[in-house]
Amino acid sequence: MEKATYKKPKSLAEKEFSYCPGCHHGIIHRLVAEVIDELEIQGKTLMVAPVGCSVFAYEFFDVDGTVAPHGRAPAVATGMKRAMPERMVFTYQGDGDLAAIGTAEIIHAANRGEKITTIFVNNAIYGMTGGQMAPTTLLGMKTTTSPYGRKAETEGFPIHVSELLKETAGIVYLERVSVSSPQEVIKAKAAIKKAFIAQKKGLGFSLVEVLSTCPTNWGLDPVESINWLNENMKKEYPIGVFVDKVGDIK
Amino acid sequence: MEKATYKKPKSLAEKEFSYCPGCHHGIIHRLVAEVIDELEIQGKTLMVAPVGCSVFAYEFFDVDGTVAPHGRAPAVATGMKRAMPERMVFTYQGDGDLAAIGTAEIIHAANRGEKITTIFVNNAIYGMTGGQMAPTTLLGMKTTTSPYGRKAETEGFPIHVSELLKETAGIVYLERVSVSSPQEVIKAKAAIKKAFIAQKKGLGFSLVEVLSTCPTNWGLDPVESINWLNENMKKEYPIGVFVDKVGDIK
Amino acid sequence: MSEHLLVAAGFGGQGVMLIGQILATAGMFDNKHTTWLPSYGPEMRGGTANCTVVVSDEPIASPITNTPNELIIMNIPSLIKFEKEIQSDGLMVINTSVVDRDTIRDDISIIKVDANAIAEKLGNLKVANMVVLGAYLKKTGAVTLEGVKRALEKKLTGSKATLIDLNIKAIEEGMKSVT
Amino acid sequence: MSEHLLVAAGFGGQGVMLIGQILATAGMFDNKHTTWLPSYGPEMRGGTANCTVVVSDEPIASPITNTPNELIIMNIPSLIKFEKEIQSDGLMVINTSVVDRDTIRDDISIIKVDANAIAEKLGNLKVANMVVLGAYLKKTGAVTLEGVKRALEKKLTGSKATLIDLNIKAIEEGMKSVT
Amino acid sequence: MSKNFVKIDEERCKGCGLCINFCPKKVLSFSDKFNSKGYRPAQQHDLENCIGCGFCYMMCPDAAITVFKETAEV
Amino acid sequence: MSKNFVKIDEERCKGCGLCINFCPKKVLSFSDKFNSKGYRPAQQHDLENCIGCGFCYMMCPDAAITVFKETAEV
Amino acid sequence: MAERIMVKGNEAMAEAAVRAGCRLYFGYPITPQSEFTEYMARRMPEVDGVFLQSESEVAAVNMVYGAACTGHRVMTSTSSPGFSLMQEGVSYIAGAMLPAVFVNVVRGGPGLGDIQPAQSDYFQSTKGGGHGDYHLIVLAPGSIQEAVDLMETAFRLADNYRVPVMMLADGMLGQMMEPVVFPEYVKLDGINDHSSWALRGTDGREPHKVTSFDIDPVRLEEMNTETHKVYEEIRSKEIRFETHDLEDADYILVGYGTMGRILGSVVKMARKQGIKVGLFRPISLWPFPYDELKKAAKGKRFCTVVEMSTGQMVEDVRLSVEGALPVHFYGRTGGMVPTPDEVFKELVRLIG
Amino acid sequence: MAERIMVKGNEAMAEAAVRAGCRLYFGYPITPQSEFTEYMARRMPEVDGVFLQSESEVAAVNMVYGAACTGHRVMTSTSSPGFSLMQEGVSYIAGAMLPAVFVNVVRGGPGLGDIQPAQSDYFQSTKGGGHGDYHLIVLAPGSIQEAVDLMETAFRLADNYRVPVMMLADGMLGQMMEPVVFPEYVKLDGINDHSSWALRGTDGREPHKVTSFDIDPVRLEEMNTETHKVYEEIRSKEIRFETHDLEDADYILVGYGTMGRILGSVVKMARKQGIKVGLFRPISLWPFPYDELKKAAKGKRFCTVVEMSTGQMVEDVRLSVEGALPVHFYGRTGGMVPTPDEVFKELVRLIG
Ligand SMILES: Cc1ncc(C[n+]2csc(CCOP(=O)(O)OP(=O)(O)O)c2C)c(N)n1
Ligand SMILES: Cc1ncc(C[n+]2csc(CCOP(=O)(O)OP(=O)(O)O)c2C)c(N)n1
Ligand code: SF4
Ligand code: SF4
Ligand code: SF4
Ligand code: SF4
Ligand code: SF4
Ligand code: SF4
Ligand SMILES: [Mg+2]
Ligand SMILES: [Mg+2]
Repeated sequence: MEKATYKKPKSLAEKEFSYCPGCHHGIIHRLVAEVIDELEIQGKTLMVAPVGCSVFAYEFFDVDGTVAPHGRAPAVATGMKRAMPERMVFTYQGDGDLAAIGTAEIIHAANRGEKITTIFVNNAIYGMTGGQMAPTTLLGMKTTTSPYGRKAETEGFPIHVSELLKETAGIVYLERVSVSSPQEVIKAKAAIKKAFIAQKKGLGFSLVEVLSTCPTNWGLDPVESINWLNENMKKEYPIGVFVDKVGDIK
Repeated sequence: MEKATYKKPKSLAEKEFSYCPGCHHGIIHRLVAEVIDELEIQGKTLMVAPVGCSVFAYEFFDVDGTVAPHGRAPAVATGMKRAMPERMVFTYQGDGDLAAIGTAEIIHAANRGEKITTIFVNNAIYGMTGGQMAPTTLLGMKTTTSPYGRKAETEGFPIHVSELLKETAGIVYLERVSVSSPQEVIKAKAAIKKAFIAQKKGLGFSLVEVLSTCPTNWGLDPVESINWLNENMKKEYPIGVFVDKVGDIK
Repeated sequence: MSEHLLVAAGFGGQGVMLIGQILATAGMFDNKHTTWLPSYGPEMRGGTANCTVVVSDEPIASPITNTPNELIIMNIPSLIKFEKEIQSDGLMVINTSVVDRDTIRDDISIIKVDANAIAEKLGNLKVANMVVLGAYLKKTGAVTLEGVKRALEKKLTGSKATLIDLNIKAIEEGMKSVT
Repeated sequence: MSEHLLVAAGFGGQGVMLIGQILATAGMFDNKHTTWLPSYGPEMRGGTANCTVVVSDEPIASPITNTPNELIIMNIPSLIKFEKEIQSDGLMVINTSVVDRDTIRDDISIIKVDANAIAEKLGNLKVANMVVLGAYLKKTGAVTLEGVKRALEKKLTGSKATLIDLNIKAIEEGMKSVT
Repeated sequence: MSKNFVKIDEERCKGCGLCINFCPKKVLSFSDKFNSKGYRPAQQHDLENCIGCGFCYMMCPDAAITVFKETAEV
Repeated sequence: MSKNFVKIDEERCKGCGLCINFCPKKVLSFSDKFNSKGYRPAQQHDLENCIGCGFCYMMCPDAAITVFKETAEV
Repeated sequence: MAERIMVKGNEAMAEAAVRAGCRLYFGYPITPQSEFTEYMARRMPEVDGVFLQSESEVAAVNMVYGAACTGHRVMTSTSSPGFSLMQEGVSYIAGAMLPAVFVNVVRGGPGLGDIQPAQSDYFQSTKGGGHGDYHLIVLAPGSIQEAVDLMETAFRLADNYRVPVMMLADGMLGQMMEPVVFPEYVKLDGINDHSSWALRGTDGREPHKVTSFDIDPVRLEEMNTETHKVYEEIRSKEIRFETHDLEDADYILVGYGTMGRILGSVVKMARKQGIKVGLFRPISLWPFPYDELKKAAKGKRFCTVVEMSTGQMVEDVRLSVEGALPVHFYGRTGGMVPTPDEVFKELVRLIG
Repeated sequence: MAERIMVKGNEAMAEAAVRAGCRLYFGYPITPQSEFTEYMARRMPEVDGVFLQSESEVAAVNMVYGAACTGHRVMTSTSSPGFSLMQEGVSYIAGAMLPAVFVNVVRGGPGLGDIQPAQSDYFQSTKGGGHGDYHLIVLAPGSIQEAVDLMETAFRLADNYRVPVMMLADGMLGQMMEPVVFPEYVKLDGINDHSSWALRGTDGREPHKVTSFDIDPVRLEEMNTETHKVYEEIRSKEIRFETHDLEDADYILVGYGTMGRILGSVVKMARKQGIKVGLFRPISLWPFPYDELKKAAKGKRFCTVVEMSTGQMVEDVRLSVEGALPVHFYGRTGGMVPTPDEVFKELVRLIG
């Protein structure tokens, strides 16, 4: 007998995503929702959406949620978690949000070992506002605010969030993943799950960086975008586990 | 014939320091002034003082200077340097200023490889405001806002600025020093000199972290403070060169 | 009509913004008063998008309107959203290649263009927007073809200049399609 | 005087703030109206510091004054700063152990206490401030000694409670020093 | 129809083509029609060869796909 | 007085004692008097044994010390 | 119980907040309010509350936002530059209609200014230092005792209306000590039942969403309109002020906060000399007692507003009296506090 | 030269700034002003200027502070939430008396709000969103052409008075395109000679110090007083406004920015129907044309203020007319723009 083996997870709301065709935000949302379902924490979870394309994320998950001011999701989540220590709290943030304006908040949440989880979506660009340079934008990459290609001399270097965060003592799980193929999707989900488990165990701060596409602002179609990510982003931002103080699960 | 072999450097203003007796801020000021004298850049240098005990630093150096909002000296210095690229620009910042509220600004200035120099005075406490916990405060240390001793569980861990900054691609000179003995003072001066030379050569961002005392808020006399620094701070914050892209000088 | 209050609406990538800009710029060359104002939907770039163009003989008070008298409709959500707002006796130009349903309004003029098909015949699906613009111009005469040509020259510069002819061709085909 | 507008000034570590707090708290126990207001100099903690204490039979409008009628002076910069401000006929209490110069004012009463010497005799230099307070109280009777004792009990608690007696002794010695 | 097949929610689908690209059996393709947003949704044109691997589901950014797979009752 | 000696600016000095502590020759000590801020400044009590090493200068947080050292004219 | 305790304003306000049921404090040190933060650091662990020193005021206000989302009593305190940094967050909190309490212990400005008392943040507090149409309820205590008493009011108003409340103090109130009687501990049961909207985990119910955001202007306007209905209700119900010697007065002095207290002395001095002066002291600065002041001013010769600023509240006074009598202004800035004497002299000068 | 070009408001303002001699731009993207930042990214390298995208608006305003310390023409642009984040920096810039230009392309608020046009940052801009007594000169253009023309004025005022200047635009002005004629490039020689105070390296002269700080309240008050003398001078010299059809009018419409332009249409509609309405459009919002509006309002039946807010400038209008005639208010919020029709209807309703 056939059964729906793969289907939209429960924790995902009915509302259709507002993302552009082929944008990885949707894949990542689904993975988070699957993890919430599997850990059976839907009723206990609070989420903090950022400003960015995923500003509507608080409507896409069937959990209590809010939108933080740009970059401040880790502080908002800290306030929530301290008020409700027995709840699961996660933030979902883009690279402009987390690695530019929100630098101080993410570093200090990590350093405090705040018992929250952050899903960090790195697409090397400001998606929502129309394709401006992010701190993560690759050298040479043209964006609307680096129209001649990013130059280290004037615009600085791509910032490596996971490499920075691994230096904070409060982080207990930190991995960089991608969702560029079904195999990677499976790994990404495992990483997200481990990050949530770290929080559930009260170990400290956990973060999963997901390399992601922005077909619209990269000016590529969804499939080309994945190729570009594989060829360029993975070189600058190598996939891997940076911190794992969780150990084996199950 | 005897000659004044060691005397107050020219770039130091006549104005008496406002620091407490035995506070290392004064030693560090003098070293910076000596370096400015030796590099003959007094007339070409702009300085940015922070908010903190060294808020008056802009009056203590005989160079053009201003006070930045708390934590924002690297941004202010960036604005100055971009406007006057041929000038030397340095910031002088405490650990509350740089490692708490100013986290984003210092990381991004470093990552951009902004051609400025930062003197970072780490005394593990908020001096000016009366001894509150800084991000750099050691575990177990009692301050007015960690009255029961800093606990990692609630207040997080001491933050390691140099270890974080070494992960940014734009930094060309980064060293942690102390001024707890004449020998260390000599080393500290060499580090500061190299940091300024890095800027002079237009290589990128340079920073010297100086472990420093706060006798007043540590509740110790100046000599005890030095002992405490040697025994405790150096364990948490090991002295050393983190980044050196300047190479041999002279 | 002495004042054209046009909303051109579709989804991102269909070129509705360009329709508006060409029209407004042409208006300028025709020495009319003219404004263009974009509006993006919640779907950021991939979702719905529309712009309002005013072309008028008098100075324009507001570049925004809740009650356009002209519509260019490039997809179904736009149809649903804007058919409620158009003034009676207004004009609606529909790209039927994408919009395969009818409007509920019976008090307006309607022009249907199978713009994608026409554009495909021209060898470039991207100029479907110009086909629709052509149809609109034929019906309204809001601006002169001369103005439109100058606008295209302003807009398509550098390597894109080679596309000017194709765009004009598309506009002409659009005009022809209105009978 | 029915209203005491006192400024106690010195450098950090001399305990001028404590003088003020003990006085104000004693005033409270005496059922007077009373306020204490600190002020720190630019030298943060190590530099000058002073506080203003008002003890009054009436509700206090302002805890701040530019023209105190009483001064406790614990170092030279404070002398220079505040001697200009005191009302004529006011009272100045000077710790001569540190302040080895005279005031320019000749229209006020002056009490000199060699407080450090007296305190050292008591075996603890730190209570020089209480010696000065004693001298002040002897002259002004601003608050009762009973009130001061209760204030010390409030302030010195826990391990510091053992110091209460020493402080009272210092106050008494200070009182004696005024002839 | 094989015992394995997918259902694609045409209205959720944005026609990104990722499912089509990653389907190992190439049983998916774009529809000829537009959905109400104007996208050409994906469809399963080959009803025989789906293996129920779920790759399409995993890559779908719009949670538009449900995969039905023959399952041994356990 | 030896050819090496130090001058201490009494008004700048805050009596922190670091120079005294780090002087290898122990030629420095606190004065009996207070300066106008109320600090006891450091002084050179031993006028013979200063070696002009500059340690006191290096450790002085208030730039209060000038060190004079016999120098061979070159 | 009703014991009088000699206590610093900052610490008194903090203790009052604890007694008002606040168990969540997020803040960042800044003179002249640091004792507030420090007190909370000592006190919160004693009552199983949360104290967290944030990395900045920007983080602090956002932690407050997060905690307020859960509907628990939460607060922060700061001083002028710190409050400026909070403006984006304050606007979000107001926009999302979250209850929270802010304390601003105002110091001399602008910029770094100094650490002495000032009243130059009146506009920022009452008109909205952040972007968008919103209001804080602003309460200005005139003494430490009043600050203590108003603290529970502040939390209650925040809870009742889901509007952030600001206690506008100044460096004098924060730094001075005077005898104070503390109220009893408040029992919170039910007082702040925010279960209908707060984020606490769905546990089966429909998800709650807290936001100041709606991409659709039609719906955003509806949200704004809802909020403004609440503001109207507050305007009609929550006016607070105090008057002295007004009935037979020829002249009115108007001042808020500690200045109101100093003006009290001026009134006494003047009355002793036979000058008929009265005092009008607004306690709620938003909503401002426009009508009440207008009524009070009827038939008076003039009114003089005294502020530790170059003149901010004076605009609201002018809006109240609408030209019905002359409105004079006397101000000191930079941390200078007008003395009763100098204000009295100014009054005499104005009477001419 | 006098060619008319079809251009987006954001880009037109940016180009005007370049022509006004601005060669330093620091900013952070935010809708609906991002095209401003993007334009500068393309344009500054062409004129050997500096474009730098900062890590945040907090950093941007401080980069502006730093560059302004050197006395060169410098600017930033943002939209509402971004400007809230700049408040501390703005207060420092004002306190240190530095010349700089800000552009706020206002959107719906409070909080995240939306990205549609609004006017709800009036208070923040004109009364001081940051702490302390300070002012920005605030200019509100009604059309893209006016924005272009005012841009050089903005830089000139900033230079002349050493006061930061704000161009208060809105999402409509930023996003729309209309034909514009650009002015010539300004030659800066001497116009902004700030060598007497700017930080450029001593090169032998006495060091210059730029600060908003003085620990001594006496000196800080002196600084404040100096600044306020400058503000008085600006108040007396830099009032800007426009009127239409006022002489014989029975009623006055008051609105600023793009709303002023919409009211222009309402006046026409009304006049056609024989209703005598005139328009008063303040262009400088600070200094506000109090006296001029008071004079203009003399003898009129009423005045109606229209804003895309719940009513902010209306307070300044009330302060102008001081009860001499009724002041009505009509507002839309959340990004809704009142149409000429609806305002006209409201006018008719009020006439009764
Ligand atoms: C204070 C503030 N500044 C700027 C913005 C505008 N803004 C919204 S989202 C965004 C960047 C989004 O980029 P990212 O975080 O990378 O998310 P993405 O859209 O790429 O997923 C910016 C700058 C804002 N809303 N608030
Ligand atoms: C926005 C803002 N927040 C807080 C303060 C108060 N403040 C002044 S200095 C300081 C901390 C100083 O500590 P640190 O940087 O370590 O310097 P130190 O005094 O120890 O040398 C703080 C919190 C301020 N001036 N501005
Ligand atoms: S703009 Fe980019 S990141 Fe945003 S939804 Fe579209 S593709 Fe995704
Ligand atoms: S408080 Fe500490 S850091 Fe500040 S001057 Fe005194 S000793 Fe130095
Ligand atoms: S389940 Fe596998 S085989 Fe079947 S359609 Fe999806 S990707 Fe293709
Ligand atoms: S992956 Fe999903 S959205 Fe994309 S084409 Fe396939 S079904 Fe449609
Ligand atoms: S120079 Fe050397 S020996 Fe002489 S006083 Fe100084 S530390 Fe002592
Ligand atoms: S080190 Fe300097 S300040 Fe300290 S005691 Fe010696 S001379 Fe005085
Ligand atoms: Mg991004
Ligand atoms: Mg410090």
